[in-house]
Amino acid sequence: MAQIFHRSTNTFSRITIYGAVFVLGFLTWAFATLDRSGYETRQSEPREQPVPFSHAHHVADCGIDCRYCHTSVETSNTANIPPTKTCMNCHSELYRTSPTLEPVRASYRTGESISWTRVHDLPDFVYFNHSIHVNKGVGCESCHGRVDKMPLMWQENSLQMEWCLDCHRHPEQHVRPREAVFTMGYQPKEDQETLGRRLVQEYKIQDVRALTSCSTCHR
Amino acid sequence: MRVRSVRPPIYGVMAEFNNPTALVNAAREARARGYRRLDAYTPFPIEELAEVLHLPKSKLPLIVLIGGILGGLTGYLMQYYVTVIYFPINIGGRPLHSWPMYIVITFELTILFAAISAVLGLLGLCGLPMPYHPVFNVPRFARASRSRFFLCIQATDPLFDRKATEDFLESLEPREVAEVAH
Amino acid sequence: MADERPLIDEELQPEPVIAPGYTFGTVTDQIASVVLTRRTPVFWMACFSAGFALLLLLLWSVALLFAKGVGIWGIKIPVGWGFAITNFVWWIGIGHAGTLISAILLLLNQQWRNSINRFAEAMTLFAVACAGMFPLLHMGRPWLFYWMFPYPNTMGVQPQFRSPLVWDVFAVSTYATVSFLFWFVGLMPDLATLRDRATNRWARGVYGMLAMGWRNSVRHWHHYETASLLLAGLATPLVLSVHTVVSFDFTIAIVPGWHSTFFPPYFVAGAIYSGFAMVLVLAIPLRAVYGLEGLITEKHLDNSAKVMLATGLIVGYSYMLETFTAWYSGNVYESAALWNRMTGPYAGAYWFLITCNVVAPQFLWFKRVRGKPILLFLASLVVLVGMWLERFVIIVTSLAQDYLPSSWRIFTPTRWDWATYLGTIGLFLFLFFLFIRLLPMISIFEVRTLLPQAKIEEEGQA
Amino acid sequence: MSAPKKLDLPAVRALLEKAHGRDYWRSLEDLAETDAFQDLMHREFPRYASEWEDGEGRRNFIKLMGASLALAGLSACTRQPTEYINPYVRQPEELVPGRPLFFATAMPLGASSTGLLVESHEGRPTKIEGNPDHPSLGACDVYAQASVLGLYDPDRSQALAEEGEIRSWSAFLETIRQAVEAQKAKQGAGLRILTETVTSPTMADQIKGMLAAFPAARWHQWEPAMAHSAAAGARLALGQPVNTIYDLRGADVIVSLDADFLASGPGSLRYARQFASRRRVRDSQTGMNRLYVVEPMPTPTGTKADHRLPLRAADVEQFAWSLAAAVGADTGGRKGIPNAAFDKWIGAIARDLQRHRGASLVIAGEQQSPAVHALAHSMNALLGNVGKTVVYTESVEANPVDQVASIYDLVKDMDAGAVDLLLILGGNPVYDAPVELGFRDRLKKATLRVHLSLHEDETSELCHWHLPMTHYLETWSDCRAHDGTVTIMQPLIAPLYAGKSVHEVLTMLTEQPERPGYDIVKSYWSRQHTGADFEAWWRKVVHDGIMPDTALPAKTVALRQGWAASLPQPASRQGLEIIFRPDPAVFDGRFANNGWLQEFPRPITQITWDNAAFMSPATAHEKGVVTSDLVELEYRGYKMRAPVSIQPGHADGCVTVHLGYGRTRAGHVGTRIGFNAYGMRTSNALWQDFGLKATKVGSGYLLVSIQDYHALDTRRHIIEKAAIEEYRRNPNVIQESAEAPPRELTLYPGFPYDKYAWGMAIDLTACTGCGACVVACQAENNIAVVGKQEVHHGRHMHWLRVDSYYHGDIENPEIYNQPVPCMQCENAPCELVCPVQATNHSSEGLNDMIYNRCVGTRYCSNNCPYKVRRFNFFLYSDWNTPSLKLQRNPDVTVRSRGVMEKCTYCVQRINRAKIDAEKEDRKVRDGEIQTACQATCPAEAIIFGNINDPNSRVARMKAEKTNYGLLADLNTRPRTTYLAALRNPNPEIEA
Repeated sequence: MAQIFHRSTNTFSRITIYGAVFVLGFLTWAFATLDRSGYETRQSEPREQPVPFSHAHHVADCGIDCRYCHTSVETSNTANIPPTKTCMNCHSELYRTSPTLEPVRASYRTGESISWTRVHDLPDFVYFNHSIHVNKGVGCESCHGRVDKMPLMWQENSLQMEWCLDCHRHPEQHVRPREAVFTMGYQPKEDQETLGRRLVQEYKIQDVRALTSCSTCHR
Repeated sequence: MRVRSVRPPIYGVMAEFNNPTALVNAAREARARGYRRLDAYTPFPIEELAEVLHLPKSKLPLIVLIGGILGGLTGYLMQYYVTVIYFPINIGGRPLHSWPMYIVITFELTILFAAISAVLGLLGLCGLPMPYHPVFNVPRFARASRSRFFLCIQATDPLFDRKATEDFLESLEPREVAEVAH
Repeated sequence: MADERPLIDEELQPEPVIAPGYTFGTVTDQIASVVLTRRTPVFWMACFSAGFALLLLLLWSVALLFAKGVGIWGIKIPVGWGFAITNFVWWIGIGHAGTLISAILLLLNQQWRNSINRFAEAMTLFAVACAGMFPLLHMGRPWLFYWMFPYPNTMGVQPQFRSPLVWDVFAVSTYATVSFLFWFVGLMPDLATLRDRATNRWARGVYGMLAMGWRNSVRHWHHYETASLLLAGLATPLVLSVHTVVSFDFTIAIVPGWHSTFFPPYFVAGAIYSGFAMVLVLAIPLRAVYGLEGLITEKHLDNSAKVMLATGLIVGYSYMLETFTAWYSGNVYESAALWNRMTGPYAGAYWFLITCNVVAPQFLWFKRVRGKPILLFLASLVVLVGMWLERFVIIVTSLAQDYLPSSWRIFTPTRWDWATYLGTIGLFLFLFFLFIRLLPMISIFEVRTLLPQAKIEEEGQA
Repeated sequence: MSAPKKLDLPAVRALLEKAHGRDYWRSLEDLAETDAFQDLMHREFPRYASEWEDGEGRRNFIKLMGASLALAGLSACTRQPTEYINPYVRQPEELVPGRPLFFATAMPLGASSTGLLVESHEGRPTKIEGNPDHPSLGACDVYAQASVLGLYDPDRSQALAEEGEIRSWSAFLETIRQAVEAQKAKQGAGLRILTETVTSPTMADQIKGMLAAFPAARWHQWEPAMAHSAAAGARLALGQPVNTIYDLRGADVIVSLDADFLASGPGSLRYARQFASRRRVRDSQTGMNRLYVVEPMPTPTGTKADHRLPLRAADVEQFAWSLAAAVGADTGGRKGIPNAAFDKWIGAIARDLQRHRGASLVIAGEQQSPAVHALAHSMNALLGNVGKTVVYTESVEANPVDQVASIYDLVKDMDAGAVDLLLILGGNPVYDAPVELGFRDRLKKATLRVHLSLHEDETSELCHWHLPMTHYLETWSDCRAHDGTVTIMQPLIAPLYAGKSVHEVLTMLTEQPERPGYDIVKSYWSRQHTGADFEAWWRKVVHDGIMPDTALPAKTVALRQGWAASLPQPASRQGLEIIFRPDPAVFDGRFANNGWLQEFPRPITQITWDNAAFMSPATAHEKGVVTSDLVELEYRGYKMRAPVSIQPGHADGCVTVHLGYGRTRAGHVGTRIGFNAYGMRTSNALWQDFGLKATKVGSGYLLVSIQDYHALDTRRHIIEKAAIEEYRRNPNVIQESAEAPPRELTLYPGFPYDKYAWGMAIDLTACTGCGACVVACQAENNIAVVGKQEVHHGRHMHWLRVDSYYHGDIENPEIYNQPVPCMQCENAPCELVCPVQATNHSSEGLNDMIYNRCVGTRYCSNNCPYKVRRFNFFLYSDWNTPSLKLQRNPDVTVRSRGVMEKCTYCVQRINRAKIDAEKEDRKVRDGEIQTACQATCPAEAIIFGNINDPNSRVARMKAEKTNYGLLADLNTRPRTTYLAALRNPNPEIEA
């Protein structure tokens, strides 16, 4: 009988078989990475806004407190996107002619609300409550990042479940004194571990079993 | 074995026999004559040949055992890690580490890993896949997978001598003797 | 494996398993010709196209299922599982015979298996393929099936390893993989044969690749024998475990009529029962059409029939036991469940299955019946129906009437339940006849070993 | 099968005789094993095998669901599309985004109203709660609970139309002004106003104003399901149409003469609570009131009776005569027709009443004849109950008239062509007016017809102008409670469509300029409450939802001597008796297009999406019919086809039909379902009459009830019950019979629930089975409506159901109601089998269900012994209709297709309360969290709370000796437990 295959097929066929193992491994890795990629989460992707509102300017330069606009952050589940009225409190005086602010003035005139692009968007089946986090010493910065360094707002963290769980499992690594909740670029005075443990006691933060119960966030 | 500096001109010489008995006897003869680099090709397994050619015991069982143990450990540890460490959740009031519940998957993974390592082991030990092999150059070799029985003395054998070996094989009254090109 | 006892048929060894007059050559030619040279018979065409038609039905109903939801089936609260799981259990069960023949009989050194194990294993693969679809199809959101597997995900949540459904996932996928590997390893030498005998160069190429350069070297055979023994050794506990695990789907639950400890042996026996029935249903026409009576002899049919009889008796015994424990336990719910089963809405189905599974096989006591392929064929069909009904009755009657009578309701299948079920039969036929056409349906090299010529005359020793 | 086996009564009785272990049963079909039953049972591959595929089925389904193939479902792991946020331009001060606000208002219904606190999310009313300060005591009935869906009903008429052509309000104003001008000349002689019963002072004032301007004009009132004969009865016995109010707190013995005072009619919410408060048996207090009920059709009140006697409606009157005579009340020496059924009772009941002078009460049913009401008055008078358990006041109605006469006059005038301008303000007379008046045809003789209504209905069809009316949640108005207390109704939302309120329409008729409803109502009250503090007073009244001291003052009335003499002897009693009753769900038909109410399983019968001809087993046997047969009802020459439903405990010789069905123009949900009983209802027999013929004309009608027919074995621990005497003798009687395994009987360490441990206790003695909880749950938790076919397939979605069981003989069984929410088992069987951890236990012992994790294997439901889990077999939730989206509770996920769902103890409420508590650094107070079902329960039968706190109400209830777990013997350790059903039978009768 004559040969059917060329010599090279030997090497080739071995590679295909034993290579399969590595291919599978690679695919798993690729999937896991893609799932966490910025493309998937839209992490650190500045969003276009009808008005190029700069947190950097308002927070860092003007030093306006978060709560001036996000009024209900301490009382409600939503932090509240400020009504046009809030903008006009200042901008009826400042930059009253600036063309970039025209949409705001228009909205105030017509009563048509400004349609902001949503930056932090949790799935509809996740029930996040700002007030309880803020009251238990979770800083704005912990989730939203250095807002005072963001000309246009972007999503700092992945907002994926494992990211939420990380803090719900180890609150002591993230909590800060209540008075520091709204400060940007906060540095713990002492070692975070010890401070964290103390605050968890002090603020009566629920135990991990409660924090990681499904109905804490899903209903 | 002695390392041979020059690659022999041919792979070896091959004799074709009609029935298993003839082949077995021929193989025995060849061993007796001192040939060591022998291989026999038969359309079905013949245990006697293994004895005659003094093949070492297969290492496959060991490989499978290791594979099985690995599988078992993977199975149990995975479950333990997930239910006790990774995300401990109260399921119907059962303990986090409810080992009786883990038996099934542990068992299944043991079998799975063992079986896979058995097959890969088999291929490895047989040096497969090897679609190209010199013996296929012998035209009549196709019958090895049908009804004929072949004995091949490889050129790498210290006693190998193209002429002498062929004569020797002829002396075993085969149907035919052929040279096996590389 | 107490139930395998009748298999070991002492006087089987001396007398030849296959008809006299065969040589290595003729055996090889006859089997290989089915694939390589002989013209495709009308029978094949018919069965294949029938299978294909039903396969299309399957695709249609599955498309509708995905588009609209499981509501197109008759399932409801409280009967959350209907045909889907019934079919799942049924198909898995059928699969078992293949592994049993190839693995357990190999370990038990039953040579007669050699000429039926190949297509029995193929049957296993395709049955498992059909079975494997249902756990996926029956899900409300099948596009999330991968949540049943542990994998690195961003939710930080993994499968719930206490759930029998997850056990199923592992058991069935393991079973499928191992059966495939076992089957393929068994094929390698025969693929080599086809490679060497094929004339068409494409055929040679494909078979050659699949054969991986197998060259019947004594060294190959040496490892090969060990490998197949090891695989058989692994497959044996596996096959027993698979249906045990399937039965856990029911025994772990608290539903009266499900929650009992003897389900595992009961299910395994049932599986082998239906499996051998399927083997006969396939073997009897095939040997006739391809003239393989010489290779698949009366002996094979007879032995398979005996296995059916044995397992059939075990199954019958299980029915008795089920009833007994329900009564003896004095448990209100259990006894009520059994009573409902026998006299309630599904009494018809129940008594029909009893007839199929317990009464019908009794004819197999008679050699005359076992000797008549056509009778065996019919008996096997009856058993297949019976075993399907058994699963249906176990699943549906138990759910329809469980604890709170206020929620009792009767399951009524829709046309789509039927379509999906028939569809999988189509898939099975489709795959099986593809196999018949493309691969040797009988293990050539193992049959060779059965020939008298294969014996080595010891005269050479002197 | 053998020859068709009909319901053979003797056989059934025999069956019951020798029935051990099955002295509880679900239905007669089951007991008798009739063909209908057998057929149903044996139909493994039945005729409606593929209902949903069938055209009709599909249409219904799509109509309700909008079949959408949203495969994406609740899967999180896909890239989120960009969303936008539109904040307020000027944000209202009191509004904090994300926190609901509650506004007080009231829902008027007939001559009463229910006080409400309506939950509003960013201006969308989403959920109705009761107003505790209101006479309705903070409870709600199914109508109030479902009314929020009525607001968002996409079928509400959205534009004003003239002959079907869309018009503007100004166009209408023009027309109407001309018409009114034309009337000026003849003093309004051609002007007619037809309203429903009016309790609104403002509206009454407006109409009176009109009448002043047009002395010759007429104001007619018609409402089909009013207590027409109560007024007549009062006139008869007391000489004036007074309003009767009961106080059950002081009543030890109550006799209900076909009165469903616990579940329907004015004040029923208050009465239910008062009644329950006298029945709550605790270790401390084991006193119980006693209730006798005589009624034809079992009602929730009937299920609570200690002694219930099924009597034909006419026999109830005879019973009343005999009882009155036995008590010694003034009956003009008249006695009831002797009747073996009740004669043996009369003496005992009479003695029981006399033993409790001043602490007893006789209640006459709204639908009973004037004579019965009169007799009740005279008995109460004699027993000295007046002023104690009975209080008389002026009528709550602004203008109490004999509505039958009123509508009769209108029809007469229309027929005579005397009506130039007819304003129909609300109501649907074409559909529900007495049939013999031929309203439909005579209406056409009115020259200009204007109809103001929520829906474009049967009446609108025949009117020139249809005006869309505002829903009461969109309206400024006022109304009175059953005791006269006024509530200012404030709108929760601006009118969704171009609707106007009655008040606004009425002003259009006058010269006055158009004014918003707010001004109209406020200006009226500013005239009533003069004084500087008006603004403050007004703000308080609106805020509180009640106007202080507006309850009508008690009125002393004297029994007319010899009132009985004038009464005629009963007329012929030939043939069957036909009994008309308002439907428990769609009432008089006005709620026909409300999906929640249509799918609401009627108390006791458990029927949904239909009305039926209810009859007793004996009557059915005599007529040779079984449930789901079709009979032709013939009465006074009117014919009607109706499906039969055999109702155990129904009186023999009579047929009960429910009004409100057979609508021809109700909307997508309510059109053409059931049969229209108004088609046989005549003005001189509004509620019951003899002379009915019923003949079988068919069978196999698809009558859907959510409970299928099955027998129940008492060895199963489902309903634990005892007579109060037994309990007094041995308080442990309940717990001895329920075989709960001891806690320590386990190998597992078990999980600690140290902080909170939520639990629920349901008092079966208090529960009337009214079902308000079912609808409340549906509203709170965004539960989908699935439609008749799907309910028939066993796919209804109610998280909470009220099972009903019968006990005893079929003529007059005891009936038990059992609300079944999720038991939140500590050893939850469902969790163990879920392959993806979609259901598991929270640290506070909740059996969480995570919809977005569920893959839909339905294994959990299979393994749930209580079958409280519900599955989305299709995409049931309506993801398309915009108006329905507005109704949704934003705190609860809207479930998609292929997902399991179930009761969560309203975890959204738990979390809100917990977060608030944590922010204030305290623990959640007892009663701070009320589940939706608990909040609405009139009888306070459902109590939820933290069982770790020994002083919580729920913990104390669970400590009671009557506390038991459903199927506790399975060791599922349910967190929801029940207090056994206790009764207080009269030993005299028992003996």
